[in-house]
Amino acid sequence: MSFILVAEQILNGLQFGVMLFLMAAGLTLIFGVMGLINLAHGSLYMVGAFAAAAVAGATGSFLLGLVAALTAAAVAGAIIEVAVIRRLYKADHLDQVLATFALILIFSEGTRWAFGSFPLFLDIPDWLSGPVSLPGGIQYPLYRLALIGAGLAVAAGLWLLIERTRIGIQIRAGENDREMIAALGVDISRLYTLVFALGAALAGLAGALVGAIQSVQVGMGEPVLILAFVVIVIGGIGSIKGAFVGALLVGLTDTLGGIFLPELLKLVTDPSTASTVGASVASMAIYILMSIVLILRPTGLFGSTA
Amino acid sequence: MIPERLLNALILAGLLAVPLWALAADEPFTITLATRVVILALAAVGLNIALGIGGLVSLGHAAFFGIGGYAMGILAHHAQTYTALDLGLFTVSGTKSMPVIWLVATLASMLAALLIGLLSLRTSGVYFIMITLAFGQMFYYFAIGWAEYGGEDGLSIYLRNSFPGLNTLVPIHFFGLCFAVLCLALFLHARLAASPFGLALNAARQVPGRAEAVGLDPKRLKLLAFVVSGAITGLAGALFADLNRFVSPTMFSWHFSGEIMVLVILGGTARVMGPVAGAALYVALEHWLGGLTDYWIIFLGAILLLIVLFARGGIVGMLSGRRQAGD
Amino acid sequence: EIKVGMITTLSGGGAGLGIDVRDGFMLAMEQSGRDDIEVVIEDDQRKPDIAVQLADEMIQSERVDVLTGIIWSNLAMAVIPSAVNQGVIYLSPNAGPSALAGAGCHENYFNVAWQNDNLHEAAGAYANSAGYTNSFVLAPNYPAGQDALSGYKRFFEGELAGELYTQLGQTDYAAEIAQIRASGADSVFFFLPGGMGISFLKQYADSGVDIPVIGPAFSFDQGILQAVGDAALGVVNTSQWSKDLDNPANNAFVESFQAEYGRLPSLYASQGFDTANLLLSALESADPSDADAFRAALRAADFESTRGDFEFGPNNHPIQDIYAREVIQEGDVYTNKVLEVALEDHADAYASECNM
Amino acid sequence: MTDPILATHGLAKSFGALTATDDVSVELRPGEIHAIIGPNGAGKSTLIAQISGALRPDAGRVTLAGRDVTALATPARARAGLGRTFQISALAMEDTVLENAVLGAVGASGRPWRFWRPALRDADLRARAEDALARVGLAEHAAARCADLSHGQRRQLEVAVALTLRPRAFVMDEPMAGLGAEGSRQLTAFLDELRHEAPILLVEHDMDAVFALADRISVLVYGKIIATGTADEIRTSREVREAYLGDES
Amino acid sequence: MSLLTLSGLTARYGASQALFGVDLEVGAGEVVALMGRNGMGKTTTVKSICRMIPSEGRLAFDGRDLHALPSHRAARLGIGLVPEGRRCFADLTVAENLLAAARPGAWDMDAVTAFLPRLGERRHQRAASLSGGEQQMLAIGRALMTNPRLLILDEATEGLAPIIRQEIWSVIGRLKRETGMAILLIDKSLRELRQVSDRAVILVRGKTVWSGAMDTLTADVSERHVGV
Ligand SMILES: Nc1ncnc2c1ncn2[C@@H]1O[C@H](COP(=O)(O)OP(=O)(O)OP(=O)(O)O)[C@@H](O)[C@H]1O
Ligand SMILES: Nc1ncnc2c1ncn2[C@@H]1O[C@H](COP(=O)(O)OP(=O)(O)OP(=O)(O)O)[C@@H](O)[C@H]1O
Ligand SMILES: [Mg+2]
Ligand SMILES: [Mg+2]
Repeated sequence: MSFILVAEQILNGLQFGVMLFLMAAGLTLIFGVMGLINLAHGSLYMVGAFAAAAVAGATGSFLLGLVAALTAAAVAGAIIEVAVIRRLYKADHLDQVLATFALILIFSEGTRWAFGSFPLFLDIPDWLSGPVSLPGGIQYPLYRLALIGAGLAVAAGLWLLIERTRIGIQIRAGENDREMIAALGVDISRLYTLVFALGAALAGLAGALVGAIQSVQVGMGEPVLILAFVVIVIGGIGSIKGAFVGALLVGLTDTLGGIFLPELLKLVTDPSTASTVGASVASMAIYILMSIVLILRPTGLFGSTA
Repeated sequence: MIPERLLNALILAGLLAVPLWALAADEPFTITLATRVVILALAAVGLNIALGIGGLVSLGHAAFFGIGGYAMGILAHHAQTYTALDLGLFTVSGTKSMPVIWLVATLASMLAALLIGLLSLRTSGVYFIMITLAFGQMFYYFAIGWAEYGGEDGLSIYLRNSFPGLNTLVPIHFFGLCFAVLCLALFLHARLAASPFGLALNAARQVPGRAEAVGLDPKRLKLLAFVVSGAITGLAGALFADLNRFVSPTMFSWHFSGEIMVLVILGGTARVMGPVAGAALYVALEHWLGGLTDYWIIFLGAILLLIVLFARGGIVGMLSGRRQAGD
Repeated sequence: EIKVGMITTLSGGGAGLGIDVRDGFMLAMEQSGRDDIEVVIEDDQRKPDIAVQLADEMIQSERVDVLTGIIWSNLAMAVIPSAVNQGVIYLSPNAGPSALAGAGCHENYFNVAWQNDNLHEAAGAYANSAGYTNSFVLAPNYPAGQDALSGYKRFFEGELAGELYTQLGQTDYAAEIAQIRASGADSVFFFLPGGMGISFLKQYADSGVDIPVIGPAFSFDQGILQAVGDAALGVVNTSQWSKDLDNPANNAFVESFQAEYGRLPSLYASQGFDTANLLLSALESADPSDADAFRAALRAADFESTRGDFEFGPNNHPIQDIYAREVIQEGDVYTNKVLEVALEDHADAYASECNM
Repeated sequence: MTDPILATHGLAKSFGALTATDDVSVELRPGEIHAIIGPNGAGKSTLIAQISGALRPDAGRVTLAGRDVTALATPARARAGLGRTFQISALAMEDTVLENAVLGAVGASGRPWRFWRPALRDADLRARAEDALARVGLAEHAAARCADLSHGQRRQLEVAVALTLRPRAFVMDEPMAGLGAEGSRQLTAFLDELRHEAPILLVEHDMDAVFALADRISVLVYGKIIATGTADEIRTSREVREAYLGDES
Repeated sequence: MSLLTLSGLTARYGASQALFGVDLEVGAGEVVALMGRNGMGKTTTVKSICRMIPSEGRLAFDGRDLHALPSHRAARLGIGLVPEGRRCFADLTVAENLLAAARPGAWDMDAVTAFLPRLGERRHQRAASLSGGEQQMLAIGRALMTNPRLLILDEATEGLAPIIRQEIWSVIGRLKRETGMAILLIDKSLRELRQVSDRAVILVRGKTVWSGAMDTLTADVSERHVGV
């Protein structure tokens, strides 16, 4: 196994991780701030991808598609928050689970009703397509490099927003005590709608960016949703930093596990068994990672112990 | 408002009356549907013990459901193909006898619940939800890759397993059997909830510190609840496999865990009859809405949403009006 | 009055296939002009337990004579064995798991599409004729995926540059593509149905790896080609049917389907259409109440198939030509063009294990 | 002098750089109320946590009736005879007053593994619980939901639950907190009685109560005991006035 | 004209009613003590004023009906709350706690840290790691940052060491003297209340039973209704 291949796989893992971070950041933000387990987060990812595909298809512009994805997901998020979630803040967590589960059903089938049952087309724009050569002779798709860049930029922006701005401080204060921050004159409902829309927009952005290299189809949000949950739990719920580290860990584990586990097994068994058994173990790898992390650190890597 | 006891009796009576009517009207499928309700309710009763009394929000109960299902599938498969089941140290032959299968399914899921519980109970809250989900997913992917027993295709058992004195192929017999098991489980739940153990578990959920201070060990209480819960859901899995005469990895999928949880919440968390009411409504909706339009799932979602928004405490809570703290 | 039960996937991510099968089937029903056939259609949500429940409903309540419609192998495995054992005729419009073609075959089970391995076998045969000697093969890690790779290897005579099983439902193939790039293969065979194939092809096209790709028709079908776009152009895929097959039945089918539904028919639509026509042809000469006669009439397969010649082998699975097609662009639309026959009068590998 | 029922020997606990308790040795003798006072953040609750088993000390030992319980976990210490109340009421809010008290009895019985007999129909458990409720004056509220109790009633229930354990020693963290003047007076009178049943280690900021009740007072400042003595000795200590009392009383 | 007016205010928690008719007025610049035994509805009254729970009856601030407003709008009219139990934002630093509440006005970061120097010294420390007394100061400083016209202090000295209690009382005294801010005070120490308050209102079972100037509150009345 050559150095180039290993380096390329690490890049792939990073890129996957950065994309997961976009999903996970919104989820962890919403959970941290509102204590809400939002199963419908994956639906917002799907909304973003469909909006991007529809608009890019109609206008031929990928950038307009991205804008559409952000807008559509943010608007959908705001609507969900105002129409449903807001009525459930005082309710049991479990009611929120049921409500957001119901939202998944509505969104998935609603999308299929609106866009039909076949996958949509969304492609990489010309100016970002094709491979580039990196130092060391690695051929790497430009678009994936752009994804890494976009993800890191969002991560930095989000960190600044949460840690350095007054809104961020108020959001974190709301995390600690929602009633109290309202009693101090902060419009917490608006702040929540904003946070929800922001989280949704991040999911929508991820959906659109990933949609260009994947299949834009109904149900595309669910596998990512599970992964995003794994990420925020590994990182520690509510922690943006945790989500970032968790996302990279999961991205790398998933990518490298699928490739290197079968190779490792080939050392001890015949190639065909190695590839099936290796693939089975690899599909469990992130769950194994997560249970190990939680068994050692029951509140994730950067979770508060409360 | 109907008193909860009366409501409970009505729900059970209804569940019994529908298949009896179907028998008279010669609608065997309605009996099958009722059996499905009973078995899903049984799985949810299992979860309700962990979730309702113990506050253990497990999103991995499909693991036990699947283990129960595969216990049935594997034993019956070996009996059907006249092959021996190699357990490493020794081999056993398969069986088509339900009591034996139930015993194995229950024991296997108890063992799994013990292990998963021991590891998972180090965490709490959302972390607990996710770690149980992780264990469920591990089983799921394991089953998909388990070529010996069909991998993702699963295993078909051509004939339903047997129970002494009954012809399980007759729908109403099998229904009666499942219904009896459900009644036992409901009775167990009711007794458990009122027992010293239930009281202690309930307190361990609400105020673990207090439980410790009076000499109780919350972790052990929760672990035991988790094991009992897993065992019941495992038994339901074995019955479900027998209902379908088929097992597959979907029994392990997180959708299933979610669905079991939805049944509990829909019916009313921690209420004895909640799972039954939830399962009955869910299966009925799934069945009747399906005929209306291709996009029926939108309506299913909308109805669930309306129930959460306007019926606090699930169906049983809404009808009985008895408030529970936290509703 | 004859009752047909159709259990197929009409909701969720896999609904496109079920809808096409249904639409193709119903088109043929309509064209037959028979009003004594009732078709009961139900959505299985792609869940095996729901499919089993629906089969019970169809058999116990609706008392159907014939069942059909299932798309996925795992659902087929859940439903078919018990249904055919209860005396119902099952006509498969899509899935053909090997277990039901070999030792598990049944006189009441007819496959009107293909045995699961068929298209992969044809891909192997095509790879030989195209002169490839070193293939990289990949498929998801589940029984149909394993069948696919063994099907390809059964006919491919060259070496394997690599063999990979991916995760079921995987969406990112960067890691696999990197392996392919490093493997030194001269061809790539992949079986990644549905969204997995779209993702793979888009990412492959963008990676700059230019090793030619071969796959079964599932990733190049009319329903999803538009979503793959340019990335699919020029890829050779294998199929028992193609829109441009020139025979009267097919020409009429393509035209009437487009007129009725406003879209081009897909592989699945053609299979649904053929299934219905097979059924109709059998009903012409026998009644389902006479099971032996009806089975004989089905086995005769006396209907005009959209794929030209069609007959059943001893295990009630098709013996048919399988073509190599190439993805082309016609105006705005991506579609396929037949290149050559990859395997002629091809029967499946399991027929000999079947003794009915 | 009689042997102490409860004693700590050189307990020490640090959180990172912060030493919360530093070589703390206190004794609780039969029949006495021993008050621990000290500024906020002095380490009083940390000390209680180490005695009750919620926190593991870095160094030092805890003995209960002469037995070393340092290695025991909280539930085992409770079973060994340590009854505690919490600074912030820790009660099962969804349950009734009686159920909360029965919970204590279940814990005390050491048999929470009975799943069959309803707890409220168990004569032993019930008698124990009702007795404790009667003693704190909550008998007529037995059927009330805990969530509907007033603050003061909750504090009484806290004590009742500890009573069901029939402990050998009580450890109470600010039982007067949030009680009004009248409530404090009532609780003071009650604790005065209770000391004859089992001695009480009392952490409290309410100086009226402390001076009225305590046989001995220890003053904890920055994790160290700086003084131990009778109420009068403490009241007049200059060191204590500077660190804690200020110019009050 | 009085700043805050409550009359016939009722409130309930779910099924159980907690307030049965509270009458209370606070004039500009006035310090009013709200007294009563445990569970009589003092905190509930405060929560109603701050719109944290629903209530009925007359509830007006500066002539505006508070019932029409959500919690944050009520606060913006100029009601600053130091809640029962402090409720500082535990994971935020002292400075962030203050900043989260800041509204334009004379009380800004500099003014508050000058008034409460301990907060300046602890500026970058997390609230969770403050001592109880410092947390109490922070809660007061945080309320000041909203530039209130009425400051409500609910049990601001509970659970504090006597020496720190004295410090808090002196801060309240300074606020009264130096700013002329209206203050609504709840505390169990009658002695200190008598020293700083102009008027007193006594609640029994959710109803106002007595109100008047502090110096007209006789030992007899307070013994009967408050227990001291
Ligand atoms: N888990 C912890 N991690 C870090 N520091 C802690 C922890 N628990 C307590 N401390 C610190 O230890 C010191 C002692 O705290 P403790 O709660 O024992 O004080 P206390 O004497 O009970 O105060 P009060 O009278 O205000 O209740 C404080 O400075 C506190 O911040
Ligand atoms: N969240 C709640 N749910 C139900 N009842 C409550 C709740 N909070 C308070 N109560 C009840 O409302 C009544 C008034 O309580 P409130 O807290 O206003 O009293 P208070 O005068 O502030 O007493 P304290 O001096 O103890 O703080 C009490 O009977 C109490 O039990
Ligand atoms: Mg303390
Ligand atoms: Mg109060």
